[in-house]
Amino acid sequence: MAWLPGAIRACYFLAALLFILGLKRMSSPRSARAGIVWAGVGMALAVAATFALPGLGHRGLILAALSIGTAAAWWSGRRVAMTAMPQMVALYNGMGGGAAAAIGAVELVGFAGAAVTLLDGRSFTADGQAPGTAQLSLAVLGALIGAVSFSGSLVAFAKLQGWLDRRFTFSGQRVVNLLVLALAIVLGAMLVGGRLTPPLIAGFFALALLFGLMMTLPIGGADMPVVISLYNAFTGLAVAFEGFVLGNEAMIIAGTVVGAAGTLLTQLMARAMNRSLGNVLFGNFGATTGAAQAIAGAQKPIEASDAAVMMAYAERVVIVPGYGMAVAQAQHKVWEFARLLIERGVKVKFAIHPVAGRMPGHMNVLLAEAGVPYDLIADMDEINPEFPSTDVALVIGANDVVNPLAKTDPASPIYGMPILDVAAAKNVIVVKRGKGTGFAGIENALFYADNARMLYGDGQAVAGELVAALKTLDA
Amino acid sequence: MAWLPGAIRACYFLAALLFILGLKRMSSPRSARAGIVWAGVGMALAVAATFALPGLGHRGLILAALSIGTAAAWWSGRRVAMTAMPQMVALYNGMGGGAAAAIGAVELVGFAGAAVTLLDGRSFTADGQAPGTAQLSLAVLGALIGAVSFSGSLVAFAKLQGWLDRRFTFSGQRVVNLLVLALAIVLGAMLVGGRLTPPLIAGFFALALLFGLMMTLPIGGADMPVVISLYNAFTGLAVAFEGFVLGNEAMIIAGTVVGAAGTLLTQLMARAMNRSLGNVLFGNFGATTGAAQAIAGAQKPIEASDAAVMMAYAERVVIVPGYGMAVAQAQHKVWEFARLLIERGVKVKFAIHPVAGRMPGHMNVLLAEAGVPYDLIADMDEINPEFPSTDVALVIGANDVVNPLAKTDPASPIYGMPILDVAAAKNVIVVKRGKGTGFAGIENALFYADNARMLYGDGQAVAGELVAALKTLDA
Amino acid sequence: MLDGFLALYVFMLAAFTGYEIIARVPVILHTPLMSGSNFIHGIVLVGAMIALGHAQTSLEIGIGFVGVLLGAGNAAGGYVVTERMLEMFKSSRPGRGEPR
Amino acid sequence: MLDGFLALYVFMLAAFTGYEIIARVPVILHTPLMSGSNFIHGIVLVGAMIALGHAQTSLEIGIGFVGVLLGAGNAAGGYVVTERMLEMFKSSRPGRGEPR
Ligand SMILES: NC(=O)c1ccc[n+]([C@@H]2O[C@H](COP(=O)([O-])OP(=O)(O)OC[C@H]3O[C@@H](n4cnc5c(N)ncnc54)[C@H](OP(=O)(O)O)[C@@H]3O)[C@@H](O)[C@H]2O)c1
Ligand SMILES: NC(=O)c1ccc[n+]([C@@H]2O[C@H](COP(=O)([O-])OP(=O)(O)OC[C@H]3O[C@@H](n4cnc5c(N)ncnc54)[C@H](OP(=O)(O)O)[C@@H]3O)[C@@H](O)[C@H]2O)c1
Repeated sequence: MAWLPGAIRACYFLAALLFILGLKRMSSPRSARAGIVWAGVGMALAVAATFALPGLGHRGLILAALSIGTAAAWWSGRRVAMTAMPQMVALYNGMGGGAAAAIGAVELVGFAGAAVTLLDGRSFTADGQAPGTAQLSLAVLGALIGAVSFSGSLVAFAKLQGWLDRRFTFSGQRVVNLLVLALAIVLGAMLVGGRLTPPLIAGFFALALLFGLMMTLPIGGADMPVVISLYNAFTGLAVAFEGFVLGNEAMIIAGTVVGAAGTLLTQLMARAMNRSLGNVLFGNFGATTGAAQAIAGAQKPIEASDAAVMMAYAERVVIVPGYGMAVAQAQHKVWEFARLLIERGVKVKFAIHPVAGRMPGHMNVLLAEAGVPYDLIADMDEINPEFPSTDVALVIGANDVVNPLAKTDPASPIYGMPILDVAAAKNVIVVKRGKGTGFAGIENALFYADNARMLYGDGQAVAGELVAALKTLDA
Repeated sequence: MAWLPGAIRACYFLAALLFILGLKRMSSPRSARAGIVWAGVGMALAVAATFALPGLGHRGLILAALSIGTAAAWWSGRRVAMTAMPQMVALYNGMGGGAAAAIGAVELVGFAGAAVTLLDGRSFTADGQAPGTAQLSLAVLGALIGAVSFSGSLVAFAKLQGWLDRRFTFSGQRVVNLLVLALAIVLGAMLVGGRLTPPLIAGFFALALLFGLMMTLPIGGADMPVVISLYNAFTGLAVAFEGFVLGNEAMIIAGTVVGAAGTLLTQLMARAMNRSLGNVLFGNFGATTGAAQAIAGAQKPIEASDAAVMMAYAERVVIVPGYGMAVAQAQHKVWEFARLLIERGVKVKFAIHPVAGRMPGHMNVLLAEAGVPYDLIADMDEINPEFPSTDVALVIGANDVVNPLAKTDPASPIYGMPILDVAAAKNVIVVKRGKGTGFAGIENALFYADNARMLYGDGQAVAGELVAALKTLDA
Repeated sequence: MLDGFLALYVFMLAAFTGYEIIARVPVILHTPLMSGSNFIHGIVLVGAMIALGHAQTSLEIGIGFVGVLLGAGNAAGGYVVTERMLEMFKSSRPGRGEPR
Repeated sequence: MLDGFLALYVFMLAAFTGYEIIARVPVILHTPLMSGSNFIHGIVLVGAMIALGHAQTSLEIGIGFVGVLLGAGNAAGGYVVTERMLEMFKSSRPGRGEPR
């Protein structure tokens, strides 16, 4: 990119630096906010510098597309509820993948035109050379990955949004998917080989998009966060590859960093669920779980007022939220209840399992939204030794992450997953609506434990009753 | 470096990768050994690839220098005692700095020759271009830093080896040093400006070497480890700069990584000593400490046999080694004693302060040499809460790192440094030769504490007596 | 197009940097981190702008336009969502009053 | 000589990589780490070999020779010393017998 003026390259350099520093600051809740702002400044800088590029045409069009895209995303991002974050991330990520694919498409179409006019050598590197094999391969690879990430992320979005409820499965699906992928790769190889005809290009993109679709459709909605994280890494890689083609170092670095980071995050998520990535992608998890096995004992119900009294006079209470709290949007009421307890002198902590909810850190975000300070929030390793000295563990909408079968039943699909050891507390109160199972679709031995009491009802309603009961107690 | 054959560049790439992976593995004691081996393979690869460089002359001379240097360093490195590690690291580091300076010198002399023959454009990049300003600046900067690191490290070596006992100070020293540095920079700037005459080059190097000498001479021997770590970072930077000049990416990356790592390590060391880097370099620490202030109470001696009995019947013993253990080479005897205690069922741990000894991790290396498994070794944060439940804390050759004045006396030079809280143990036994102070040159209130007993004598001799006493007990 | 080996070096180093930085992020921040890194690959917008800016046929212009649109959505959406989440993380220590 | 900006990128990324990797090393390993990183800048040997290999006057050859000598000392010495130290770090857990 030696043809770029130094000032512009300096801006790109600064942008890359700010991205990295921003990510670094995101590693602590105290500095995380500043981190995203730094990264944002870097982005603004890079975009402004690009506008200043000499020889950049269609500025009006660029500005129009930029404004529309920014405004629409800004508006939707501001409005969306916190519980809908996973699908928004999927949507924005898909857009990035689509943009990378579009860059690849423009490149390839441009090369195709150049090939027809007998190699007039037009290329974005503007150095007057015909596209080399390396350049073509990277353009094609980036386009493939970007397109898969695009259509796959849109499916993930649709599923999480509830627009696509059923899983789409048929026998031989895996073979068909593999065939589609293989065909896309063959067409891509032909493109790299120099057969840059428009129909071939169109076919290549169609197949890539189709593969993203078909690969994502059979995956269950609850597995989506892992898939989104994977597609996030994909988009990063696609951006890096297209960056190589354009000779834009900021794109290379930002894309690669995200590619590596996303890969690591995906692994961490899969590991926290005690499953392999392959199992998530191809396992059809939960689809085959048989009837819930019978567990000896009975579930013993409790009333909200009794539960409130029990906690009001406890010394230590640990609140364990799960996916049900997100569904019920109960985080505000729960925090109101916790504050009332704290005012009474009860020591309250929130305990969060790494895969509670439906995406990593899901519960943390919700509690943060409600205003729970993060130093009241403990993670699994921290809190597990404290349960024996806890008077009441209040489980609200969590199920799998507190299921002792993960430790005792080798036949269970969640066997081996580390859990929150709530059963060790003196008393356990479980808030849920009925006999519904969790994500893994299995029975929970905790609910039948001697020290456990069930408090049936919707999370938000029950939290409201608990608050009311506490207030009458004080009155 | 596009003129290099691909295979050679691939070797350099692999070497850089192996260096980084090797460093990564050094972050855990379990994999550290493999880490250095990986890095070593990378080095061998890079050297072999360099031999294969087309157009490389003087291969006989290169082989000769390579063999002599390797053989001499290998032999000395194998033979040296563990206690002499700090100075050996200084020596090898100085050599690296010297090599970087030599590269710079060859470059500059070569450019000078080229300038005389009216810019025939000879340069190591072999692309037939005259040296640019950037290239010259980097060559000069790398040479400056390398030369300072060279002479400075040699002084550090000489001091630690005991060849240069006195500190070399005179009034106005700082100003003179600054002048020397300023003069070196002026000459360097003239070189960059194009005045590449041999006398100027010679003068530049002479001044750079002189500055390294004069800057290091006034620093106390005990501060040397921090200085060595700083020069380590210097050499890394010098190597990276000369790497830029030669267009050798492996040098750039390895040098920069070490530069960053060394800077961080230096900071960590200075922080652990609760001092700023400026204070280490210019502070003449300890030189001005007045007479030891009187502390109320008396030192109460104890006999080795009594001390041995006390520990033999204790439940928990924590051994706190310090610089004196290194001086006395007592680590083997101490571990023998600890093993005898462990055989009797006593729970023994070693507690290590981050700046015990004279370089970071000094005690860990000595104990490891004696064969103490690293899981018996606790660091400060781990062990401090355990002292109250410790029956006997055996302090052997440590002084400053267990001095309670760091917590109580704001006038003390070590005020604010976190210490090992041995005074909280039920009994404290302190092994030292007499009334000698530690590195900071101050009195230690611990020695006058009610629960402290002094066991006078050389560390190794005392440890031997303790072993003997335990053995008689068993007999 | 960069020189192949240099590209490889940059790629390797960037991958290490990304990996090492993320490896230290606590679980509590994983969701914002996912969306934050999602924001960062929004830099694709710059590439799309360059592509559109050099497009020649109307087909290229059309695809380029969509690319910029999508890239801008990625960048803007990623930023807003991440910022909203991170804004909510507060500590109880720095004398905060009644939470809302 | 590399293109200036590319050099800057490589420099920045390598610095981040070095910093992040070292930031996780436990204090117990600081001495071997210092000597290990000391070993790694022994790569200067390669540069000295190139310098000597392209030297022309006898002065250049002389300086180059010293450079290779010193560089080799850095690399070999750094390796031996580091390896010796790291070899000594052992855990008591994997069933080791009586320590010597
Ligand atoms: N965090 C991640 O990254 C991630 C990603 C993918 C999958 N997962 C998986 O998701 C699961 C998370 O476990 P979890 O314990 O948080 O949740 P869970 O196991 O899915 O259980 C949720 C429970 O909440 C109850 N519930 C639902 N709506 C409710 C409402 N409105 N009010 C009260 N309760 C309600 C349900 O019982 P009722 O129907 O009886 O009310 C259900 O038992 C794990 O299996 C994990 O592997 C996590
Ligand atoms: N670790 C680092 O990176 C580093 C670097 C630079 C400086 N420092 C500084 O070094 C100090 C380290 O503290 P430290 O507690 O380890 O050591 P120290 O404070 O220097 O004390 C050493 C003690 O050992 C005794 N001793 C000396 N030779 C002995 C022998 N042969 N047998 C028995 N005892 C002997 C001395 O007393 P007698 O003379 O009475 O025997 C002295 O009191 C700190 O102040 C630290 O800031 C550390």
